Amino acid sequence: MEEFVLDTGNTAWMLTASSLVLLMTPGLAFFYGGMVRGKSVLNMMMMSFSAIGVAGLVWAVYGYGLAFGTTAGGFIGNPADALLLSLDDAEWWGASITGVPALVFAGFQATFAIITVALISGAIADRVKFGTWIAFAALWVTLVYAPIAHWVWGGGLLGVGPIVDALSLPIDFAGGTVVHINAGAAGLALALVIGKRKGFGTEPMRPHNLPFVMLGAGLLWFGWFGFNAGSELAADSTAGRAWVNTLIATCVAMLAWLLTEKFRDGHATSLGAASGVVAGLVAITPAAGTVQLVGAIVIGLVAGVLCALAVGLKYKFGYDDSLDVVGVHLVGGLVGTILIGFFATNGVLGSFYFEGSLDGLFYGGGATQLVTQVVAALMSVVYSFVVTFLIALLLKVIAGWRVTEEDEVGGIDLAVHGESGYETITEVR
Amino acid sequence: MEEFVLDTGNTAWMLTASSLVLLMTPGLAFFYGGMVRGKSVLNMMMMSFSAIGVAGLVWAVYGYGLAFGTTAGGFIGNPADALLLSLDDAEWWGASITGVPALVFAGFQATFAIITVALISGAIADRVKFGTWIAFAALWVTLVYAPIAHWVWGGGLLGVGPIVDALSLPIDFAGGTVVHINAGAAGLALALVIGKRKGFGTEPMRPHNLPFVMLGAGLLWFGWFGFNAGSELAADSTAGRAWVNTLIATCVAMLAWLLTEKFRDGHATSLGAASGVVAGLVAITPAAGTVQLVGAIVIGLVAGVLCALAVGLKYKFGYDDSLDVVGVHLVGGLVGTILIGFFATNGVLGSFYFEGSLDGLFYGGGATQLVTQVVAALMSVVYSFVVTFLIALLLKVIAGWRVTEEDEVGGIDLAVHGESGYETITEVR
Amino acid sequence: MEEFVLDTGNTAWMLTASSLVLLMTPGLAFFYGGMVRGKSVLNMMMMSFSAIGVAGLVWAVYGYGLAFGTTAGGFIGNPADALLLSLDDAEWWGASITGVPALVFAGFQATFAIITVALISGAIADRVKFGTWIAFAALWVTLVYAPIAHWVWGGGLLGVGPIVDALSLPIDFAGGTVVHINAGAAGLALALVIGKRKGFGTEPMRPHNLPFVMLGAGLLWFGWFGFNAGSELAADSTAGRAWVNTLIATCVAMLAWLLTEKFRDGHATSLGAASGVVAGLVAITPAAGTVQLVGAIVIGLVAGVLCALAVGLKYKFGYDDSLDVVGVHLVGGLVGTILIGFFATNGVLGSFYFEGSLDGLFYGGGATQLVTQVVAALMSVVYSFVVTFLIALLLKVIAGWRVTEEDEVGGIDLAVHGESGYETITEVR
Amino acid sequence: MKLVTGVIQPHRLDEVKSALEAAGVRGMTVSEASGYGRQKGHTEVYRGAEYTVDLVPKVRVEVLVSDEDVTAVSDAIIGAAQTGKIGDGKVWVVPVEDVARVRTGEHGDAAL
Amino acid sequence: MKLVTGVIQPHRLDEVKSALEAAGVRGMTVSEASGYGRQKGHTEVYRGAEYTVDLVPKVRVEVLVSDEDVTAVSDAIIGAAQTGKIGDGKVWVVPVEDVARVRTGEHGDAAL
Amino acid sequence: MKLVTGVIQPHRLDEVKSALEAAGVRGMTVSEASGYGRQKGHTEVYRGAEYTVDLVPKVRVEVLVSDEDVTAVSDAIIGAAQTGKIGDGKVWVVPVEDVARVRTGEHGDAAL
Ligand SMILES: Nc1ncnc2c1ncn2[C@@H]1O[C@H](COP(=O)(O)OP(=O)(O)O)[C@@H](O)[C@H]1O
Ligand SMILES: Nc1ncnc2c1ncn2[C@@H]1O[C@H](COP(=O)(O)OP(=O)(O)O)[C@@H](O)[C@H]1O
Ligand SMILES: Nc1ncnc2c1ncn2[C@@H]1O[C@H](COP(=O)(O)OP(=O)(O)O)[C@@H](O)[C@H]1O
Repeated sequence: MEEFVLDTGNTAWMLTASSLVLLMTPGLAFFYGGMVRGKSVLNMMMMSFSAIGVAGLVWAVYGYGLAFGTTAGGFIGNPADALLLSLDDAEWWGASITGVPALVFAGFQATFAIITVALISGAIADRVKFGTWIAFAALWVTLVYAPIAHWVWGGGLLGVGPIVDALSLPIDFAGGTVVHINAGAAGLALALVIGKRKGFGTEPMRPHNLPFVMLGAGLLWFGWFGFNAGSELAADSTAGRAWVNTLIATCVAMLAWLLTEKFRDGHATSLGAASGVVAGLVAITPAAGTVQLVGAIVIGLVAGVLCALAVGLKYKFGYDDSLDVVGVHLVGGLVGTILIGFFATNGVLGSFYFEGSLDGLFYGGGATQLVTQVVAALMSVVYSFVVTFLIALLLKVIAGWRVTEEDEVGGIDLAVHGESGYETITEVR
Repeated sequence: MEEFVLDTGNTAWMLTASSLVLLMTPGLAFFYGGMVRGKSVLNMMMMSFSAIGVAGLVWAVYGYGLAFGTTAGGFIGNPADALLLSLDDAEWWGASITGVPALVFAGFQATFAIITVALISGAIADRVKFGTWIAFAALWVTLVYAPIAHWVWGGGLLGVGPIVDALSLPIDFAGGTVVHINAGAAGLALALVIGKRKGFGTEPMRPHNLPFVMLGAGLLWFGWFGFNAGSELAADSTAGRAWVNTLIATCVAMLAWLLTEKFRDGHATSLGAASGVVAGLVAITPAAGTVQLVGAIVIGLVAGVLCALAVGLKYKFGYDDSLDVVGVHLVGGLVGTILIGFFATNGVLGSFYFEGSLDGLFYGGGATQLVTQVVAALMSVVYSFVVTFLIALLLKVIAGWRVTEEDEVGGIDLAVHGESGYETITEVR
Repeated sequence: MEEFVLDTGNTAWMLTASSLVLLMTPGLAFFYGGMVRGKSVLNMMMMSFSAIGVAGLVWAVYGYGLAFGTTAGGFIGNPADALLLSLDDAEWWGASITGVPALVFAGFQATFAIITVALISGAIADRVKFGTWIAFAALWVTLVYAPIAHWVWGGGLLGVGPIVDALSLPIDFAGGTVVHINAGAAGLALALVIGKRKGFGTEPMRPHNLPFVMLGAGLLWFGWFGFNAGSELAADSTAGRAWVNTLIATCVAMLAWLLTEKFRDGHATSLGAASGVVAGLVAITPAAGTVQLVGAIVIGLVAGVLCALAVGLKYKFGYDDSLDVVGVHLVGGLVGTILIGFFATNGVLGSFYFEGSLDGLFYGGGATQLVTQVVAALMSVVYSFVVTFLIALLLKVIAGWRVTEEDEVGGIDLAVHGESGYETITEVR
Repeated sequence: MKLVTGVIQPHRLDEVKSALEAAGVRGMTVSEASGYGRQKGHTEVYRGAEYTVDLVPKVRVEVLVSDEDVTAVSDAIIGAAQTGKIGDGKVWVVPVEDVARVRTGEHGDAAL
Repeated sequence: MKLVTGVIQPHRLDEVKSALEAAGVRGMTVSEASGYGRQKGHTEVYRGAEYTVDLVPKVRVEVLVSDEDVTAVSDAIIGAAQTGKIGDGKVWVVPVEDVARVRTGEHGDAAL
Repeated sequence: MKLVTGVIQPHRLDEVKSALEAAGVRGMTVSEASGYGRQKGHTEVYRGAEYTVDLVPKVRVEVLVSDEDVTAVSDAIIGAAQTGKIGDGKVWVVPVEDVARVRTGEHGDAAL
């Protein structure tokens, strides 16, 4: 263990980045909240806000240890070992490299756990009991998020050991496998267990407030600079690369989604622009610091088109992933994670992050990194889907997931929260 | 006076933190604006925006000097001495410690004066003349905010001298006494002088736009990281501690408010979540850099429960503190300020801030710090309440506070600002 | 070329500042979107969001080179020379001075190109084909923005060469000529070519959602700290000065606009406050790091009053600059750019920026800097107006600008985007 | 049967509801409206441009009553809605040929 | 001619529209309303203060019909809107002396 | 007395108001409505899913008139609202048995 030497610049950036990522969850509350019907806007937002409360508390008490504590066979960290309550700057691995205090790193990571939980809520809009959601959030951070974060970022089995030795070090710069593929697979599992909204596929369920969706997209984009460029844990050239890639891939994905819509439906919509933004952000996340600009452009393009097409799948297959967590986060996360196998240029770029990973297929590194990426993605998909499915079943039996059909039709805001989002005639006197 | 050596990292963080705190006031405009009826949303927002204009200008011209200039007997600073217009980096006390330019510190402090004024407006929603409010804002920053800021942070009587010698150095890391207790006591005084809204207690006055309240809460939380972690004036471990405490105490307070509501009213509401967020942020403010995580959790818990109960007091006692400045800021500020007496752990933490203050009761420091905290809190309550009351009476005589009852019922937006917040049928053609 | 030595503090600030400036464009979407009628809110927002997409992509592929590449006779940079795709930290001029990686600078500059395009859209609200707008955005960044940015900031003819030798170095700290005068002149040209909205001057066209306008103003102000204080490219005293000036000039401009309104119309409006904020921000932009606080106060005062008066001109002259791009950005930009000639105090302040420029008339520098400022402003006005006019005419011939009158009356959101902003009775069942 | 319709000031709705309850009315239908009449609207100013809004907010109350209750019900509305200021509104009565309760399909006075 | 007005539960609107189409109705006018009656409203709680909202959302459907279609049309509305729960609403019929189609100026049954 | 109701295109409201003023009408009540008829609605697309909105926005104008003014008033509305395009709306007349001015309690034609 080396002595801790503070780098105020890196610390300034990480304090900022952490704040930016925390803002993403209220941003998501608007992105999601604007997309549902007016009678359930509050419930949608409450799922995000409560995710902050629950995941934040879990993280503080034992979640950080599970993810970043001493590993138990590569699978999970020791919840007591690295208890957030007694973090010592000199004790965590990144301190000597980045000069950032341990608590700042722990806080930054907390915001990731928070938003990942909140992302899932889009799959089950308008219909679930608030108490069950709270319980789910606590269980899911513990049993799904923390392990996968440990595997990938916490010195677990996707960071060192046989898989890495046999293949290569999987690259997940800012959370393609840990956050987006994970949330997408979990969303699918939940949507399957919980079932469709009454009227899904037959009644119109259009966004009640598209400006809110745009607001959410804007805040998400803003916060995502902290998410991606912050994941370098330093204010350096790689952070700059991640920043620029986060801008440009997202520009391209937005335009790509709009073009796809224009061809298919005849209109380039604002919901499409907002969705394209998020799709691009999702896809560039794992790759942000590891690809050159051309890679970012291709990733944005592929994500914009594929996600725009993927959001229709739920009607085909008949699952009600209400706000397209699968179509955007699972698909976008896969796009980014896998395209890294083609576009990674770590050799050139150089960052302590990439020691052990290889260049991509298009940069002379052969197919090994591509295979590694696919393996990491699959592990995340399978683990997340299976464990989430089991948690969801358990909660279904114990507590039940659905509000009554009457409450769903009358509006979950009134039924569950005893409130309605907006003043109406009945209040205006 | 030592030579000024710039620390770009600390300066980067303080530029960011200042921007974050400035954003809090527009955030507050939404937190408050969403809570009033639709016919007065603009007036509510204008009270916040005009607070930026007035308090900012006052601060620039002489307010900074009053608070941070050479002290006159510990009570007030010299307005001319440290005039913002001629600030020299080497001249302010913090420069040699933090390497942050004087102007950056002055700007950071300006944002504190601004939001404190804006906070008060919640107590007097929907009913006051705009011109009187503007005059009040200027007088109040001068006569109430600047002195208390001087006492606590500007080298005044709560920073050095007999009180500190007899007891200990009061701890107010980011503004429990200066900002929240102060604003809460002032809000109470104003509400008493100005009187109730027509229909208070008999007519429903429900929030017209709860998503706006959530937006406000989200922006406030985001900005509050600058408020609390910025108050360290450096990007270091203590800032990191303040950041994490600001996250976790707030998570806990949100959950605590929701639980309190659920037990009492049967519903966990979104207004409750947003209010719990603010209560937690208020309470952790004075303690952010001075308590360990367990202290933050307890502070959040106590603040969440007590504030949720305290917001009902106004109906009991019959004063119309319309948006609960007392229930949230006075009560929350007291919770944080007093619990420091139990949970302060300065000995361990170490920051130039805490030289002269003691550990709390639970950390072996005895009761002295607790007594000191109570004394500081009381001084803030009494001074703020009394002087605000006098200013309010003066303005009542000179200018009058209330718009006509007809304008209040018809909507203050139309009457005072000649506008209405939203397009309605009469405009849609 | 010197070796690149990273300054993490400056880099942290520039990463933050870039994120802040990017947020301004979604902020603008709300500032503008709230001001139009409810039936065209989405189109208004889409003009801003698409500007991010198009200008961002153009910037990445060749725009940065046009603006900052090796100069061709002072007029334009080499698009291939400094291709963003292969930026080398040691290669750009600022690296050795600031220690900020080249990509971070390139990203920061991208956000300026983006918002400048978006600003223009306010002049042509509610009536233009989306495809034509997209084409315009791409052409305009290439043919108007990039050249002017090159002249002023990219080593072009307003940075070195005969004009500078004959007069002095024009001062444009953060974009008075490059961004605001430029956007204002372009907006005027577009409004003239495209013509008025049906009903302009006869039918009421009031803002459909003033809280959104306030939200936009708040986000713009917040982001503008990155815009202005970030333009120092470092976290130092000059950045601090720019930050404080950005706060105080804006406070004064807001109050000045409100007073002007109160005298003229009898009401101080929230739209006036929001507009005053933007007018102040615009005017202080070129001067932020180069004037003392008293200069900032005067600039804010003049901008607040003049812009409040200027927004009425369109009714006099009969052009439909729908959201007052001319009245706010052209007029405000001119105010700031020209008042620098009186208030510049570079001698005292010292920043690598100002080598070659003189103090203003009031600070003993004579009239030379004033003349220089006027010349730079005029060059920007004339070039921008003429070239934009030609681009607009070209697009009129090739693609057409206007949607059908029926679509305009029925609402451009439905016609062009196939969406409506808010849930209405027809959807609530 | 008759339909009594009142167009009233929005802030009198609570009083009207109470008065109708007191008069034995067990149901009514309420909706938003805007009125145009002697009561002046107002002027709004946006960036110096004036907009005259000559429609003022009103609330419409509709009550189906049996023939014998018409006077009592209209008087209840008039009494409760009256402030004596211009803009208090109108009450009018229209003949109704049939009323049915959707839930049961009952017709006539039984459906009220 | 008659005007058939139905005040119904909002979520039955689609069914009512279909039933009216099936009954040969080619036009109708729909608007928002709030009902007060046997159906209870609800209570909202904001920071511990309770607000009783006793008006419940309804939709008003108005159909102009020729005299011979009155029963068919009211029955169609009643049939489609009926859920059997309290609050299903009312349907009533008012005599109409004249109807005109604005577009053509036609009067009477031809204007329907 | 009669109640003349017009359901018209929203963008014709100003013209209708002027025409009614010209016809000597001193008061009216306006409200929002949605129409269903020959005029087609529109289709919206959200993430590829199509929503058909078959209700189109309308404005309802109601004018209480004395018996002798009925034709003048309906003609004024029809004339001012007419654009000749499908969807221009309807105007109908219903008999009114009594009108009262709330402010004064006056009844009959004096209340108009
Ligand atoms: N002829 C009319 N037809 C329908 N509604 C009317 C008529 N005259 C007035 N009203 C309604 O009554 C309201 C009050 O009328 P107004 O002339 O302002 O005051 P008052 O009835 O007290 O003289 C108007 O806002 C309008 O809604
Ligand atoms: N006397 C009435 N006049 C006008 N509308 C009525 C009347 N009674 C009921 N309504 C309308 O019918 C709706 C349903 O009435 P309610 O008494 O709740 O149930 P139900 O008709 O099933 O017994 C009410 O919400 C209201 O809109
Ligand atoms: N039978 C009807 N009863 C009530 N309102 C009707 C009826 N038919 C049409 N309307 C109203 O008139 C409007 C215009 O009717 P529509 O059939 O679209 O065009 P037009 O009257 O020009 O032929 C409709 O939107 C609806 O509001």
